[in-house]
Amino acid sequence: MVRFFNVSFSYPRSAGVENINLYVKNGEFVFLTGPSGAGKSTVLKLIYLEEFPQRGNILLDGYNTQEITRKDIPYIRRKIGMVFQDFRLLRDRNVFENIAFALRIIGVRRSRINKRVLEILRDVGLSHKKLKMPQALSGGEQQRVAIARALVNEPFVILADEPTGNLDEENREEILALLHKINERGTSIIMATHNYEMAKKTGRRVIRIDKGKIIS
Amino acid sequence: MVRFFNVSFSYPRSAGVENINLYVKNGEFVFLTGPSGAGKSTVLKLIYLEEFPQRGNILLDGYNTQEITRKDIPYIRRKIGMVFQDFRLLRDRNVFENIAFALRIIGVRRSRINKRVLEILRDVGLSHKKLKMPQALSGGEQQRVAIARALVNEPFVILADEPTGNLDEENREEILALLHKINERGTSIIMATHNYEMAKKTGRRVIRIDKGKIIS
Amino acid sequence: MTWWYAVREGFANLRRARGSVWVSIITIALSLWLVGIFLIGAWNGWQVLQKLKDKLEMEVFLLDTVKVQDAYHIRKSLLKIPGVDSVKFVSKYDALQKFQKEFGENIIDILGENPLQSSFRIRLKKSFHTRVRVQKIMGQIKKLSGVEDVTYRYDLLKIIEKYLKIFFGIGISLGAIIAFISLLLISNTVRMAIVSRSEEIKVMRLLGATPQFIRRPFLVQGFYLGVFGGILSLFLLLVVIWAARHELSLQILNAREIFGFVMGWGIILGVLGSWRAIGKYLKEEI
Amino acid sequence: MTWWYAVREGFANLRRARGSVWVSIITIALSLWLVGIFLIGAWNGWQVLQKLKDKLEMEVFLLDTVKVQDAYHIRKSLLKIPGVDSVKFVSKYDALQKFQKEFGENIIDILGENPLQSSFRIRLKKSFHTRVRVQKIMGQIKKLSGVEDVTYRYDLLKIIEKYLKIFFGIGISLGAIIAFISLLLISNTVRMAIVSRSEEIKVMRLLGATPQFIRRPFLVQGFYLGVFGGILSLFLLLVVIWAARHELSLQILNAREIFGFVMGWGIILGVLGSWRAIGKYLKEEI
Ligand SMILES: Nc1ncnc2c1ncn2[C@@H]1O[C@H](COP(=O)(O)OP(=O)(O)OP(=O)(O)O)[C@@H](O)[C@H]1O
Ligand SMILES: Nc1ncnc2c1ncn2[C@@H]1O[C@H](COP(=O)(O)OP(=O)(O)OP(=O)(O)O)[C@@H](O)[C@H]1O
Ligand SMILES: [Mg+2]
Ligand SMILES: [Mg+2]
Repeated sequence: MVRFFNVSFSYPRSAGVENINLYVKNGEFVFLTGPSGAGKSTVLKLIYLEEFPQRGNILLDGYNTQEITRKDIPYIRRKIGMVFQDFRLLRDRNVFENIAFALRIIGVRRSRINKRVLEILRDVGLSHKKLKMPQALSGGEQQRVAIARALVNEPFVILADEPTGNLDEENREEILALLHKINERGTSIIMATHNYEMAKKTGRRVIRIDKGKIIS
Repeated sequence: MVRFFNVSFSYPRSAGVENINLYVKNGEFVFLTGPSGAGKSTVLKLIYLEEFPQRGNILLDGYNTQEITRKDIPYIRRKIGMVFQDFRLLRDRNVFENIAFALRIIGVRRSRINKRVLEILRDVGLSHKKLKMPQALSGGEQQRVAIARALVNEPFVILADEPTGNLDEENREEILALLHKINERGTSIIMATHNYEMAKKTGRRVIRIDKGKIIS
Repeated sequence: MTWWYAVREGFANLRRARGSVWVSIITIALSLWLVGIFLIGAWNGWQVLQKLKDKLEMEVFLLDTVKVQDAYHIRKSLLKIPGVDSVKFVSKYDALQKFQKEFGENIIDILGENPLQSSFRIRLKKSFHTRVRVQKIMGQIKKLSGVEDVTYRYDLLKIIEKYLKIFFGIGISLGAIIAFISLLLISNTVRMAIVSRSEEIKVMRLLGATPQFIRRPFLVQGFYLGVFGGILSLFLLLVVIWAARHELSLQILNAREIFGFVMGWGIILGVLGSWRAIGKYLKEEI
Repeated sequence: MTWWYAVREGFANLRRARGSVWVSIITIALSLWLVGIFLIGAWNGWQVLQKLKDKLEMEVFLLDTVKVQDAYHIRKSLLKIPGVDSVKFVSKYDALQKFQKEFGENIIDILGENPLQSSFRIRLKKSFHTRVRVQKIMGQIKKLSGVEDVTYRYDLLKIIEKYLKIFFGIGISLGAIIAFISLLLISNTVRMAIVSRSEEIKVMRLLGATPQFIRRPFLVQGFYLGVFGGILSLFLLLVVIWAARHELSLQILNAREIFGFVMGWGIILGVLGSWRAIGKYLKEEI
């Protein structure tokens, strides 16, 4: 469960978001749409604790941003899967290791890591690229690695920031299908996209944001 | 004018492109479409001399890849405007400086640089962000900076790799309009995109590529 | 289990950085080399000065009336005095021989008799070469019957003590400077190795890695850098020692302890440097 | 025009790197400091040994038959010999006084007469303290009438020459080592400062910047690092010199030339280090 209460946040000398109220129930799939610079990524950053609300507070699966200490942050993040808009893959290890890394940090056993990573690589259609370095992948392939990394440790919510921006029709449908499948297993999904049409078509809840405010 | 003669190129232990024949006349606007990993970026890299053909050769506005020496490369690149799929902005200088940089390296006078950069920033709608660092921009804003940098020194051809992937409908239309405007002034444009529909709609020539081969 | 991960990962870090790892190891090795050269130099200088001190003898001149029998007793008494290490008898005749050899003149020809006295030459134990202790021993000796006079080359002791003081002063200052230089160089090197990975550290934190988890591989990496830098510096030190012995024909002594110390210093600085460097990134907001 | 751009850009690079610039400057300063300490130490040691040499005197003993008048002539002849710097007359009587002061015995009481001779003490010019030249001068002096004997403390000269040789050997080796260390440290530091910008260099090349254009700001940056590191090291050197004078009360001489050399070395290494480091990225494919 993710819940925003009157949350405001602004970057130093720059826009941000204002007075956001939002409630995403467990198991829900919502889209966050809006034009470039609207504040979609900022909302996701707030959930991901990359930034903290300057006013208001956020409830995250039992945690409240006003009570969270620095020590809690890693543990909360592990329960959230994030697909970054700029991917943020580690440039110095291959695709397999990039995905495995999300499991290593939470202390999963080696044999289990192997099995799980190969599984997820198959799901995003990149089994044949598992030993490549991220720089040796096309833009769309990198995006799929980023998605795989977010999915791999079965978080309670997945935040996806423009996860299909670099993907062709076919791949986009596949990724969306994968997200739907994961959602059906009970994981909430919050997906930021500038593509209102696509979001609308799925029939899920669509939250529209513009200039840092929720408009519908 | 950009012309490919039976060009083949493959990455070490990885796909690439095979037997590409392509002719983009001066002043033409063509789309390069195809699924993720098809080889769109690779074709652009070959034009941009980031990679060299292993077989065949490429003609670039009078230069032939078989005769180009290391020394020529910078001068050829200056005549080509490239919008990279991953933007490649310099993280340690602000938006204005990032764009101005493309002019500084070719020795444009300071007063002229100022005027030109402000002009182009207005064109892409980022005048108010000129003093921000790239990291402080939203994904779509970064993309527009990358486009501005490619346009700023009026190249004879612009290569745009997925330049609207992170942009909302409205911004996308604006950028496309800008590219059309530039094209009308005589600059060729080669734009890689996974969005076949969008390309088709414009009525321009669309080249489809899949698994490293041109299929139509 | 998690430490095992850190050990593998620390090593992988080295492989990933490649070129710059060599730069780091060489920098560390050179810093440690400097420390080592200093230590060996200081230690050898110290030994030389100590040896000079040991050579200072106390001379006990006997009355002409003392018989060989008495001399034997005096010798026994001398050996009982605390601080006396060895006692050597030099007879009137020995003294004359020595004099003639040194000055080339026959005093008996001039004076008609041997004006020199029999004496004991006393070597003191190492720690007794200080003015106070020497004074005390001389007092005790003077009280013995049959002893006419006791001499000790105070002037030389003073000179040696002065040099020891200067040596100590220079040694400690230079040592502090070199330790400081090596400290800064090594921790800076490790820091630079980490600066280039700040992007990665940020990603790790975003993925929910705990600070300890992020830190550990870097500590291990610092440890490796210290070890490899240390080993390389030992090599370089051996080369220097060899050259000093063969090219300058100096009698250089090398001590295992110095080697151990150099290695230890490298490892400590490598690990602490990593700790300090990584701390900066872990404290940042996010 | 384009150089002006490089100068501004080189400075901007420093501002952009912030933290790591301090690390670089400090590393460079410490390396140069080491070079400076060595040079000052070596120079002072050299001076001390030279001064010792200058103090070695040649003694010319005169026959008892020589009158004051003749001594005056001998003095004049001595001064004409090449290599002789100054000549001082020590009469029979002076010599006796000195002897008594030194040995505390009155020889006249013993011998009934003054057995000592009048002499000249000769100081040689700096460059004449070598065995061959001393020998030659002695030969010339011996030929003068009225001269009974000429002595010179060969043994001391030998010792000093031995020490000079050792000093030279150690000095040159240590100097080479330190120069080498500073070379590696400084060029490594500059290299690390550039490694962290490899991404940026790649982007510049992709935008069509020529190698020279990319290189220049880095050369300027290396120059700045050398200058700032050099200035800081001069400060540190002044501190060391001050401390040596006041704390150890050593008579340390400092030479402007050494300061100039240290600065120059820093700047050269900074610029060359940049050149070398940047070259690697410019040669890469793309
Ligand atoms: N780190 C930052 N520092 C300062 N300003 C920032 C920072 N990140 C974003 N901004 C600004 O905040 C506003 C909202 O940014 P955000 O990234 O949330 O937009 P977005 O909706 O994700 O847009 P896009 O679709 O282009 O990614 C933008 O105007 C942006 O310039
Ligand atoms: N530097 C590289 N080294 C090795 N393989 C590479 C490299 N760059 C791309 N590839 C591989 O070459 C193929 C074509 O890549 P390319 O980037 O041209 O695809 P693309 O059509 O641009 O795809 P996308 O729409 O996802 O960006 C892909 O399979 C990719 O993994
Ligand atoms: Mg965004
Ligand atoms: Mg691509």
